[in-house]
This record gives sequence, structure tokens and C-alpha cells, in this order.
Amino acid sequence: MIVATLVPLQAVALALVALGAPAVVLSRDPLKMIVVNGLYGLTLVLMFVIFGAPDVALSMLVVGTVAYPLVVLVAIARVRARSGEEEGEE
Amino acid sequence: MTWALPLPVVIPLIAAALCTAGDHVLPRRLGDAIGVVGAAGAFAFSLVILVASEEHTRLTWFGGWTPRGHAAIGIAFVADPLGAGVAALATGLALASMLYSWSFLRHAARPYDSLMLLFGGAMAGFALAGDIFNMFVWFELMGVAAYALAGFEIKHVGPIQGAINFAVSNTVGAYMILTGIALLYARTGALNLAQIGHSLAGHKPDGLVIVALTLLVCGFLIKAAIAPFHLWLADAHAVAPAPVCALFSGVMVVIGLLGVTRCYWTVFDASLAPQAHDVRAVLVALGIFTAVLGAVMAFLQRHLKRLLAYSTISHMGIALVAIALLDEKSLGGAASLLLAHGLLKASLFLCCGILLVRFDAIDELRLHGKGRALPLVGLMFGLGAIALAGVPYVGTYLGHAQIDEGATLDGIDWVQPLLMIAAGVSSAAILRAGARIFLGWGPARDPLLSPEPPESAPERSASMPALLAVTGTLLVLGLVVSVAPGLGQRIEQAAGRARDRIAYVDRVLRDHERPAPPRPPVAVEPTTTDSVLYGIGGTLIAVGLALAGLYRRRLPELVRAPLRSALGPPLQVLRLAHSGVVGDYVAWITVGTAVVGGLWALLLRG
Amino acid sequence: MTRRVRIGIFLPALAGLAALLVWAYTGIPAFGDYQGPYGFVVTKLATPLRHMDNAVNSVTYDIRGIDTMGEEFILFGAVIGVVLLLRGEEGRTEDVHDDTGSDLVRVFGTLAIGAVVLVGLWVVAFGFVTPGGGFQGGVAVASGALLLYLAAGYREWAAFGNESILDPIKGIGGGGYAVIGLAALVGGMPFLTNFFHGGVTGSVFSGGSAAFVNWSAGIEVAAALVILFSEFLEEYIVPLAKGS
Amino acid sequence: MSFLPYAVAAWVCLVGLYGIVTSRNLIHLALCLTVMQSSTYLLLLAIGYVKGGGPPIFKGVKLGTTSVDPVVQALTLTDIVVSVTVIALILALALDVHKQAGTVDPDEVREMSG
Repeated sequence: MIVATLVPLQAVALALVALGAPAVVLSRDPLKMIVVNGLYGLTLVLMFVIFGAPDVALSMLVVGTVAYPLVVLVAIARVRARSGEEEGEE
Repeated sequence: MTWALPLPVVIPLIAAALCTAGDHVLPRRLGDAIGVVGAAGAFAFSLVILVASEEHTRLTWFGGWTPRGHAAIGIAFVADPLGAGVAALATGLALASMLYSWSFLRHAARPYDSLMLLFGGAMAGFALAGDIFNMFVWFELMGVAAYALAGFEIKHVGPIQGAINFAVSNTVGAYMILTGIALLYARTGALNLAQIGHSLAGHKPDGLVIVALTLLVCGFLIKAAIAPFHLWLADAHAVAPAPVCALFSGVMVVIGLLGVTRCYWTVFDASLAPQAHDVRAVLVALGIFTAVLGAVMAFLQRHLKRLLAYSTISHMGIALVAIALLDEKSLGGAASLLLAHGLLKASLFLCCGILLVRFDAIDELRLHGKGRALPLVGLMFGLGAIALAGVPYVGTYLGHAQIDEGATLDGIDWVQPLLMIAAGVSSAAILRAGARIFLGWGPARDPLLSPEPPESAPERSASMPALLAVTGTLLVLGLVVSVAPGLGQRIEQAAGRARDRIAYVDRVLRDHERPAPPRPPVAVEPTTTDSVLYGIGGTLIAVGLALAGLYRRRLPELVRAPLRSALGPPLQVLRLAHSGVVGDYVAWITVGTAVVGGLWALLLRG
Repeated sequence: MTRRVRIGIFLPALAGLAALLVWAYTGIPAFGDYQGPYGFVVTKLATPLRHMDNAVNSVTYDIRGIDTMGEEFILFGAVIGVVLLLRGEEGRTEDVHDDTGSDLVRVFGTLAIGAVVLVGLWVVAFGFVTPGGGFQGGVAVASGALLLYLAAGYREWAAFGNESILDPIKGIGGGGYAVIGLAALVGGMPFLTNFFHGGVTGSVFSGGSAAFVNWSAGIEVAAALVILFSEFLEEYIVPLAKGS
Repeated sequence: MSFLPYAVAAWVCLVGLYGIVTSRNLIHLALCLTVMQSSTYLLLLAIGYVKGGGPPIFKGVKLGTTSVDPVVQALTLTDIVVSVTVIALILALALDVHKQAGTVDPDEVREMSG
């Protein structure tokens, strides 16, 4: 029972998630951060599909492609714009 | 009767939705009225449920999904007197805060009302939920409303940082709780508390159960502000408006302790009962540490809200000790203590709100002597402070007496004096601040206290009688807890039922009602001589230390020098640990979880 | 505390936590050996009793419907919080001139909005049949609305993303969920009882009154997210407009 | 091999926690919170997985066919909504900090100490 309950596809998806998480955490540059985070979201979607959870995958997909990027991009753009102004003034 | 169970949650949520939906349509007054009616309705139904639950534990299955073959399918609300009592405290304080806010934050945006309603409703939901994931949902709703309320109308960086520290710490706690829930689900395939406990019963605890216990307990202790998970609490209180603080200190932290109690007695006791003394040892140590640390930190504050917040931490530590003793008498003591503390602390925060309205300041030193213009507020502040010290038959005394007795019955005699000292020291801090503000005693400078706090958000003018009425009502209710006839016995009975896992399983999974317990006599039970002595001791410490804090300079140098060199370095370390930086807070949360889990791993595995 | 001290105390604790997690997770049944009983009881009951094909949504909107009600109010409360926090000194502005010039973009943009919103509504409607439901569909509808900004420009978006329109919708969505639950209570049944048991399995009309719950969740999510997007977009656009 | 999904869940949780503690940017910190939370999605779904089971959607599938546990999926859905809301709130707070302090580095703002 215990042997080979994991099909190769699942192992691949899990490996991607395992690599994606530190990639998000270690990317300190804002724009890189958002791209990496988007990719990480997609690996999660992939994993949900493979784990037989299409409902969850669909949720993650709509959240990961619309809600997160918009909200985070605005935050980053805003912070950059402000910092830019200040540097310009000084 | 069971039909009423969802109402303390549903009524405020619908009222919140109506407030928002009608924001641009309804006249201002009508919107306010909907909010207050919603809060009042929730409180009224909570009381109805509380009274009914004293007879039998009340139960409803949402959607009519009753258990099939002793396996729960749906989600239940289970009202035992302890849970219903916390729901009543939550909805009652929410109502009081909204009435106070009505004149206090008159110009506040309408969303404020909606958030208060969500906050109160979520706490009631948590107190009544009989399903562990449902508890998590209400816990998160409570959190989201609280983060928004803490960051409400603030345009200063310190306060916003306080709200962030609060949100991040508690979110990490929520994920720990969720991981614990997932572990229990993996083992038992159930989310209903009774069913999880039933499945675990009789099995020796293994790694999964011990770590699930650790994650759930530590997650809830973050909300309960137990050291070293407490660091966010003072920040959150410093930034929130006074009526919101009243809810934070009065009942939100209590929810954390209720979570620990509920999880232990319905779930983990089934597996851990033979090793209860090891569970107890770790939690009692945490509680004592918190009680003392909170009291000392309170004494070092000059920002009134922070001072009161640290005193709350100290009292949470005392209550955790009582809960951790794991006997009926002490658990009842914790409930009595938290009830009195919630009412008294709420009224103290509302006093702070009045000071803020009148003088636009919340700093003990800057308010030096100004409070003489408000003698009634001064009287209320002083009474609240002294009632928290455990003066015999006043305020929190009932809880202390029950804890003393419970601990003595357990054969423990060393925690009582420590709890007395903690309560005395934190009351001394409040008394000192009160004497400085309302009597003008002591110098207007004090280098011992933390540096000047950041400016607080100005709060608007208000109708003073309304503020005083709400504050006074809470104070009086808090003062009389210890002498309300029959209350102590009824609380003990409630605690006994909260501990009875078998009866809980019978009620929830088998729909088997126990016969109604005998009504306790309506009388004030005399307390032991020891308790009276501890009460007097606490009061003396409070008054003496308050005076010492004010007139420290007049002590002979012979006394001051050794004290300074003995206390100086540890206090310095304490201050450094309370750094206000969120990364540090989460690091301490990790440390606390690893230590608690490690200790339990060593002790419980055996 | 300096960063070095912090990391110095944190890393050993993290190692301890890692050990604890590994210890706990080795106690979970092997991957793929889910033992039940909860999930098995649900899959055996969901379809026959409720005429639903999608067991996940029968859990979400019926069996554990009260959880989802709490979840809708979490979203509701969070959006109120975001509005309170971001409503700063800037407020709204009428001075944005980013209207899309190209007719081609406008035409295809409008078509795309229609398509995305339709897909969103479809996802909500067939929530008890295929993957999807109120939340997923609601987000899709909200992203369709977001396309309005891309296709037409800020002013048209602002006219639509107006809180005096959206707040009532959001309130009705969130409150509606609770009121449907209350309707059962008034009828003498437990809160949130699914009261039209009929319906046709595999069609839009499956799910009984849980279908209404699903729709109100969809409305709530769509309105709440449009408000959320509009608050964040204002954060971005209004200062730009003032700067230029 | 059968332990792999749980090991990944633990790993993701610890990585997220490390990110939160060491973060020098509140926006980054918010993303680290979502990473930590994604560990709970993984854990829940892995727990409810049934070997050889299909999705718990019985459209055109015979009743009683083996499927994975729908309950954990419902829990994960709630979890995802919670994560979106918390992120939005924390980012809104981060923007406010930036408005006032001109920085999003949590270590640079130390007004709450003591």
C-alpha cells in the first residue's frame, strides 16, 4: 500500500511547489517578487488539479491571476512612485 | 429554544449588512439605530440562551444535518453555560461599546458600526460553535474586524504599525490553529469537537496529537496574549479607539482562553487525561511568567492605554494558571475573574476615552493633575483599579478566592502568593497613574517610565453624561461580581459542565440530555481565611507600590541603590524585547511554540 | 533587538518547530489512504439527498453552509476595513484623462467584458453541477468589471465602481445569505435548512434553496471585490493624476 | 515516498515563516504570509487524497465511484478567501505606513517600543 501511492506527475507538481516557496520568499526585488509569486500560484493550481480538486484550482486561478496581482502591483507601484518623488526632491 | 442559538451571531451580521447597504440611502439616525438594535438583540438572545443552558446544554444542527450513526455531518452550535456566558459577555460589551461610541465617535464613518457588529457577532459564534473549523471561521472574522478597528481613523505611523503587528501576529496564530485542525482531521476524520474527542479517547498520545495540542494551544494563546506570544497586544491597544480597546481587553483575549479550555476539555483530555499533570506544569509556568511580566511592564508605562493593556496581559496570565490547574473550582475561578476583569477593564478604558475627549492626551505625565477637574471619572478610575487588586469581596476577588481554593485542593500552595503579587503590582500601576492624573500626586517627570508615547488620534467631543452612564454601569457590574448571591456557585457548576467530556459527547452525538442539575443556593459563599488574607495582601501591595512609584525619590538612598542595581538590567532586557518590530514578535512566537512543543514532547511521550 | 539577535534566537526555534512538524506529520495516514469517515459520509449523502453533482459545493453551501456564511462576512468586513484604511486625504478625482482613444480597443474591450461576466455568471449558476460556484464566479464577474477600466478608462470605471451602487449590492449579498438562513428558522426548521429539496440533478435548478445561498454568495463576492479593486486602483491613479 | 506531500507542506510552512521574520518590506511580508498559508492548502488536500480517486464531482460518473474527500476541499476554499482578505488588509495598512513614514521596512519604524 505504502509504495508508489504517488504518481510521477504528483511528485513533479510537489517538487515545483517546494521550489516555488523559497523562490517567493527569497526574491527581494518587488517586481521580481510579483512575477515569482504569480508562477508559484500557478504551480499550486497545477497541484490542485492533479490532487483531484478542480474547485480549489479554479478558486486559486481566479484569485492568483486577478486579485493578488492587482492588489500587490498597485501597492508596489505606489511605493515606488512615492520613493521616486522623494529621491527626486532630495 | 434551540431556534434561538444562531441569533446572537445572525442578528448582528444582518444588522451589519443593513448598515452597509443603507449607508447611502438611510438617514444617519436610522442607520445608527439599526446598529444598536442589532447589538441589543444579540445581547438579549445571548442572555436567553445563557439562562436556558443552565438547565440543559442546548444544541442545534445547522441545516438540520443531525448526526447519522453517531457520526456528525453538519455543524452544531452547542450552548453550555460557560460558552453562553462568554457569548453574553461579548455581545454585552459590544452593545456597551456601541452605545458609548454613539456619542464618542459621533462623526465616525458608518462602517465603524458594521465592524463592531461583525466583531461582537463573531465572538458569540466562536463561543457557541461545536465544530473546530467553524471556530476557526469565527476566529478569523473576529480577527479581520479587529484589525480594521485597530487601524481605524489613524493617520500616524506608530499606530498603523501597531495595527500591522496585531494583524501579522494573529494571522500567524490562525495558520497554526488551522494546521492543528488539519492534523486532528487527518487522525479522526472529524471536525465536530465531540466526535474528535470521542475518536481520540483511550489512545495514548503520539507525536501527531501532541503537536496538534501545541499548535492549537499556542495559536489561541497568541490571541489570549500569553507571554511570549503577547507582544502585539499593547501595540493594538495603544492605537485602537477607547471603546474598541474595551472590547479587546474585556473579551477578545478571553476568546483565546476559551479556545484553549474548549479544545482541551472536549478534545485532548480524551487522550491526555492520564498525563494531565504534565499538561498542567507547562501551562502553569507560562501563566505565572505572563502574570509577573505583564504586571512589571504595566508599572513601566506612562501611556494609559498601554499601561492598561499590560495589566490585561497580567490578568490573562492569572486566568491561564487557573485554567491550567485543570480542576473545576479553579476553572470556575478563571471564569469569575475574567467576568469581573472584563467589566472593570472595559470601564477603565472608557474612562481613558473620557480623558482623551477632555484633554486630548492619554499620557500619565502630561495629564498630571489635570484630572482634578473630573472627580467622578477619578472616582471610577480609582475604584476600577482597586477592584482589580482583589480586595476582599470586591470585583475580581471572587475569582481569586476560587482559584486559591482550587489550587489548595490540588495540593499546590505556591501559586497563590505569586498571583497575589502579580495582581497587586498591576493594580499599583493603574493606581499610580490615577493618583498622578486625578489627584496631582507625585512629580510630573519620571525617567523610569517608557519614553513619551506617540501622539494618539484625537477623539471628538461628546455628550459627557452618556459616556459616564455607560462607563459607570460597567464599573458597578464589575464591582458586584464578588457579592452577587449564588453567582460563584453557578459559575462553578458551569465550569464543571464544561469539563464533562462524556456528558458533552452524549449530548452532541447521542442527543441524550442529562437531568437538570440542582439549582445552587442563592447566597454569597464565605471564602477561606487564606483568600481574605491574600486579598488584603494584594491590596496593600497595590497601594504601597503605587505610593512608592509616586514618591520614589523620598525613599532613603540606602534602599534605592540596591534596588536600582538589582532591577535595572532585567528591566532593560525586558524593554529591548518589547521592540515594536513585527519580525521580532513572530520570532518570539516561534520560540514560544518550539519550547512549549518541545517540553510537551519530552513530558507527554513517556 | 538587532536583526542578528533576532535571527539568532529564531533559527534554533525554527529548527525545533521543523522537528515538531516532521514528528506530527509522520503520524498522518500514508498519502492516499484517507480513512474518513466525514468525506465518505458526505459523498454518499450529498448527491442522493440534494440533487447535487458537485459534492464540494454541497459541503460549502449546504452541509457546512454556516462556515461559508462566516467566510462571506470575512470578505465583507475586510473590504470595509480596506475602504476605511485607504480612504485618505486624496479621495476621488475627476481630473483623470486616460480615456481610451482607440475605438477598436473599446469595441473588443466591451465584448471581452461581456464574455468574462457571462463566464462568471455561468460558473456561479452551474456550481452544483461542475467545478465553480459563488466564490469563483463572483471573482470572475469582478474581473470582468475590472476590464472596464482597461477598455474604457478610469472615469467610466469610477462611474460604475461607485460605492453608493456597490455598497447596497454587497450588503444584499452578505445579508441575503443570512436572511435565507433565517427564512428556514421562521418556518420552524433549523437555521440554513435547505428547504426546496426538489430540483433536477445536473441542471441549473439543482441544489434546492442552497442555490439561492450560492447566488447571494456570488453577488457578495463580486460586489466586494469590485470595491476592493476600485479602492486599490484609486490609490494608484489619483496621485498620478494630481502629479501630472 | 508517501510522506512527500506532508514533507513539502512542512517545508513551505517553515520557509514562509522564515520569510516573515526576516522580511524588510511589508509587501514582501504579506506575500510570505500567503506562502505560509499555502502550506495549509497542501496539508489539507494531501490528507483528503484517496489513491486512485477522482474529483468529488459526480457529473456523468456513477454514484459511489471512489473520489477524494470533498470536505477538505471545502475547507481549503474558505482558507483561500481568508488569505485574500488578510492580504488586502495588510497591504492597505502597508500603504498607510508608507504614506506616513516613507518606508515599508518594518525594522525602520520603531515607534511602538517599550
